[in-house]
Amino acid sequence: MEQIIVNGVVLAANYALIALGLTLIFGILSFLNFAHGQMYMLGGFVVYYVYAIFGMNYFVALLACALTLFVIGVAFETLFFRRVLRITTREENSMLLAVGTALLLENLALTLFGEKQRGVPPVVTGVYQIFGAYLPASRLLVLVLSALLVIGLLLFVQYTKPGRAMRAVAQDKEVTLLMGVNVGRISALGFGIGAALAGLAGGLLVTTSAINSGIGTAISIKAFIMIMIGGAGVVAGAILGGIVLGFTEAIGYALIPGSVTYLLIFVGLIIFLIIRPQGIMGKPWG
Amino acid sequence: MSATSRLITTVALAVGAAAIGLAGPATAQDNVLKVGVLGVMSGPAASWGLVNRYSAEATAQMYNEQGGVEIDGEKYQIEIVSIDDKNDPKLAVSGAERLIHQEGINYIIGPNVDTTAASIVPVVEAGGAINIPYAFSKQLYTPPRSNSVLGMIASYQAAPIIYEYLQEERGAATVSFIARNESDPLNQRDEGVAAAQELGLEVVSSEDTYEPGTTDFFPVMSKVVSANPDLIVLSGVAPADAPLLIRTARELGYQGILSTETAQDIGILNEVAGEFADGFISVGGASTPEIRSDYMEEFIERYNEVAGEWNDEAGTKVYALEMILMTLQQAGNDALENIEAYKAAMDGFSVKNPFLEEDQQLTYVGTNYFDQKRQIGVPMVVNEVQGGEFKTLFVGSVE
Amino acid sequence: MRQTMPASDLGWGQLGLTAARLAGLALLALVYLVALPVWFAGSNYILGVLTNASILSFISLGVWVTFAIGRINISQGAFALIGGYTAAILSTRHGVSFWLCLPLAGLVAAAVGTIIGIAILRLRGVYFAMITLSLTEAVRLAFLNGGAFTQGASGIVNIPRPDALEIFGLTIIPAFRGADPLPYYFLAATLLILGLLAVWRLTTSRLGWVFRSMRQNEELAASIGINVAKYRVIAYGFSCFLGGVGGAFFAAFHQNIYPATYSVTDSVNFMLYCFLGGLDFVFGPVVGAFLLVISFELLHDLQQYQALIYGILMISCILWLPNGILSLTFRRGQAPEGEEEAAAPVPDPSGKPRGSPT
Amino acid sequence: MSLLEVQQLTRRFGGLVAVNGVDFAVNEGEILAVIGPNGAGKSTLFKLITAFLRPSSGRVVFQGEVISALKPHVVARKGVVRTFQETTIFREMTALQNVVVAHHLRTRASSLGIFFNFPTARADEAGFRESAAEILDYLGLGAVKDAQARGLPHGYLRALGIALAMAAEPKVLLLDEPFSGMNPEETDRAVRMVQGIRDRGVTVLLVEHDMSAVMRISDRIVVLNFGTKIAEGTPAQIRQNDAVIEAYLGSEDEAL
Repeated sequence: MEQIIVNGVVLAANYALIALGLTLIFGILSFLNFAHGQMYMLGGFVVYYVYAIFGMNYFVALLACALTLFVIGVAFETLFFRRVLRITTREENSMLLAVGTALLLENLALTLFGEKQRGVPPVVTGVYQIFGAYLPASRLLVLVLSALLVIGLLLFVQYTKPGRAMRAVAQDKEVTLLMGVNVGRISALGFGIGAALAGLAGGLLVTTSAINSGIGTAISIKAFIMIMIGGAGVVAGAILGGIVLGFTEAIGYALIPGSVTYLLIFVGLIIFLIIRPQGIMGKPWG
Repeated sequence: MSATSRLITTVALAVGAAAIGLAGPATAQDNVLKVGVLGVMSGPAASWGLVNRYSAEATAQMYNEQGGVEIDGEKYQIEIVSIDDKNDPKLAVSGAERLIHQEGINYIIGPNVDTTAASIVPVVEAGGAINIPYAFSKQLYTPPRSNSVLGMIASYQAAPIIYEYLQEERGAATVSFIARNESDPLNQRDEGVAAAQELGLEVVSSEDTYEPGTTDFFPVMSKVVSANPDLIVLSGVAPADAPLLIRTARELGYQGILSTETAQDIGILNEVAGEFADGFISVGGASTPEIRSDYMEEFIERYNEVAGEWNDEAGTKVYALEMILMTLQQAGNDALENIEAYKAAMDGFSVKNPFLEEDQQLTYVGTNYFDQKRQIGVPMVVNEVQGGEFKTLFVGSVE
Repeated sequence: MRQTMPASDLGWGQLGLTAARLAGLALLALVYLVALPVWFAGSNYILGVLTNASILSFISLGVWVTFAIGRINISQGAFALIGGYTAAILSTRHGVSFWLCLPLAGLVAAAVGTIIGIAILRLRGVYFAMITLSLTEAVRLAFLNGGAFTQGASGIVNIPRPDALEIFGLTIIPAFRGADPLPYYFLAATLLILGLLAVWRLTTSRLGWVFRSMRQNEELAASIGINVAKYRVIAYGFSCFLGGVGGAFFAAFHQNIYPATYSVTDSVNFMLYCFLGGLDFVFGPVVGAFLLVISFELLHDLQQYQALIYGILMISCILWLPNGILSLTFRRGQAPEGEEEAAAPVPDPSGKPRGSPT
Repeated sequence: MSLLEVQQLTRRFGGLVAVNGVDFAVNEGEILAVIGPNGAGKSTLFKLITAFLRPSSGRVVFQGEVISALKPHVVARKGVVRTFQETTIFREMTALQNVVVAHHLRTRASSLGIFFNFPTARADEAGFRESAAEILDYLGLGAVKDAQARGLPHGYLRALGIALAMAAEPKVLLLDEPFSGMNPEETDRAVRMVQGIRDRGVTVLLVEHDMSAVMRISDRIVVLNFGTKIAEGTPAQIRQNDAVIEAYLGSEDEAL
């Protein structure tokens, strides 16, 4: 029982972190970033090379990973996303761009990094026991760092100028334009931060779960589930979604046959969305 | 010109042009022996197909530098044509047709999973080709099927032997199974469960599975470990997941034995699981240091040049091309075009295993399982990880 | 071409069958049904690829129809899987003829789709996309856990090839033998042409215009008395029917079906074909599917760079032609189905610059 | 006798009450205007009557039948048809196509009939095309019927919106702010248009901001403020009504 709770907490933190970047981008650009999982994967590889291969400090690696993905995100927004949105006749077409990018990044990674699974030596070692439940230091570290990131982002969007601008853009582009905010810059910034968060998720989880160039799609799907539960485009919703999925999985695996668990999760999700299309805290129709 | 007519011509031109472009190269010229590799070379399972390809390319290079493979006194340069099927039956079928009909290839290595392997059966039969799948489904190899040759030890062959060893040597009495929630691993789990019950092991749990792309195995492993069995079997585990499962189990305080019936990679095990991997039991090919021959050493070097880095999965996959070539040498050069000659040669085929130090015969096996010799007699090398290296526990074999 | 039509023409005839267009299509059909098979008669491979492309187009046509009502549909893989299993179970266990399985598979898929559709079609935009994506996963897992009925992980193998189609003792279609690809090619081609005609008719008839009106503004459509819910379900059910039939074809073509035969990736691909061809053109999914399938095959020679180049090609396609390859064939600023704005400048009643409220 | 009755209609959004126990009746063949300052609950009332919103309590009765629980398209079929504020039309169609699609309610052919283009379907289409052309001409859109709707100037779009509603053969036509954002000439044209529609035997219920226009065309006026009805009567009566004057002076814009 204790173990289930601990598992749930750790999982919830991981998942919230995975969903964060996706929901941020969706909130600001109402663009579903299919390449989210691939960005997660890239983040993992950056940490793998900087930390495991070049043997630098883990936190340096995390920083490098955040910066790399931030640049990728900004570049994507300015070079690809804007262009397509400008010349497209139907906004659905942005979905095509999303899928195309995911495919490109994945194949790029396969060519650059190869097909092998990659993991990094543990940053911290040892296993703690809390009320009879096992909690390895490595997972505790991930837990703490994700929690910090989540809080950090919440503070950022609440209290900083660009953060508030992002919230404004998410609420209503036109009005924000009138308010004289440079929506273009905010969008780019938002995309960059979203990508960086995806990368950081990968960079953190590579220490406990390793990565390979093909892991992206599976991650994206998980992230989609979570933002759908929590309500797309709402940062708090993503965290909530992560908590819900994390505990459902932890409890499900503990009580029912594994193969049925995810079937039930998906069926549950569908029914939930039918009843409440905007998720727990989302605004209708995104 | 009206919009629609323009549209129609565009479509027509596009299709026509592309289709003609497909016509591709002519069929095999003389003194070149083309061998196909068909498998998944992208996506999460990319390593399965890529290792097949790199192994084949490495072996081919080694032969070609000797002037090619000699069959009936004539030397043939070996050319490897590989195709990525993305584990998609549609692509596997067109891939097989391309290899057989465009490239004029009669010998194909792969594919990697039941879905694709089953889908190309009609194609290889109609096209008169032999293929060497790395999928375990028995239907592929039992009559009326006769064109597919299992390339490695199947889980249902390794399982009983490994379990029996653990039962007798390590006193394992209770066992739990955990599998990835996909066709091949689930089938292998079911076969493992059957084997365990056969041996009178108590199966504690077998219902636990995990999804592809799981980032945290704690929840599912917690359940498995909580029953504290003597042995936990990772059924059909991908090299990608094995180290994570091992590490998780140990971190949850599991003290018992962990084993699998599939080939693993020591590099990944060390990278991800570190010292936790110690005592992990898996099936290897010819790659474990203390049994490999100089020829195998040479192959490993070559493989590293081709692939950039060694992968122990190649330890079992090294056999496919070598086997094809050696069988062709015995069957004679009419087997190049006519696989019946090849099939005929399979029954009596026997040579010294070039990859092993000790003197051991390499033959086609599988009669006990498929009622015909439709499996490469890869020695079943059972390893245990010790201090970041595979140590051979024992070498078994399949009849 | 609109200029050549009487001013009162609705332009609904755009894809209707006028003589000139009929000729063009006949030519295309001729190339497709006669020239290609004759040209490549020797090559199982090319015929196989064309067969794949044809049925993939056929399945994607359904997705295209759901795009017509303004829904991004990522569930088509699920219905291909349902169709495939229907055919597999009927033929292997109850010895039902393939020629009966084919439509039945479509109907079962359509029935399931209709029931689910009633519930989920209220969702729009990304939310609908996501719920359909979840549906694909749910259906896959359901078949994986289906126990004896679906034979779970071991899938259903040795599905019989299409048998002879006989009516009153006389053989309409001989049984398919061996892996001879020609019969499959012709079956696929016929299906695609029928599918195209159906979708074509659907979109050019007033139903198509009802769909279009719903895509452009569901509230307005409801306000003029269109039963939006009903037509949404019709469109989705139709889409699922195509998916089911396609799945049944592949089941018989590959003679096996596994839960993994169609995954999210397939559902996404069906959607991609529509996008790449162009959402505004009935031919969109066909062009998209043929181009993607064939270009992937052509790139085999690039070996390890195949996947990469494939990705780069796709991205550049998206960047230069986000409205689909077929948008090339129409001038900029043209509306769906290639209608053109009236040549005559519009007199402004207030004599003031456009859209300047006082 | 009254064709449409609004009875004790109330709609709450969370805490605030947008429409509060509103009562009034629309008589056959009249032009009734509902006016009120911003946020008086006009649009909510409008949505409630056409069943685009469900009332929290109270009901809407049309020809002795409760319609507030039905689906919007059913209400339209019964003959209560609305237009939308501003320029809500099918942008990717020509004006003519817009109106022909709007004839949907008159369809006699079944979906299959339409699919296989049976004679009934062809007859429908021919008929729709004729009547659509007629409606467009009547509303002065004849010249632009083959133009893409999205390209039409503002004044025309409003008229096209009304044409769409007319195509549905309404018994009661609800116009949502038909005169907003129009200059005097445009307003004159619009006023004549609405009167013409009434003369064709269509009862008109309009929600409007622009007092001058309302005063000119309405037979009766209902005034809302903060969701409650504060006055009802002829334009003359309303002009004298203190509560109304109070409400409007209290609110910034409209002067009488």
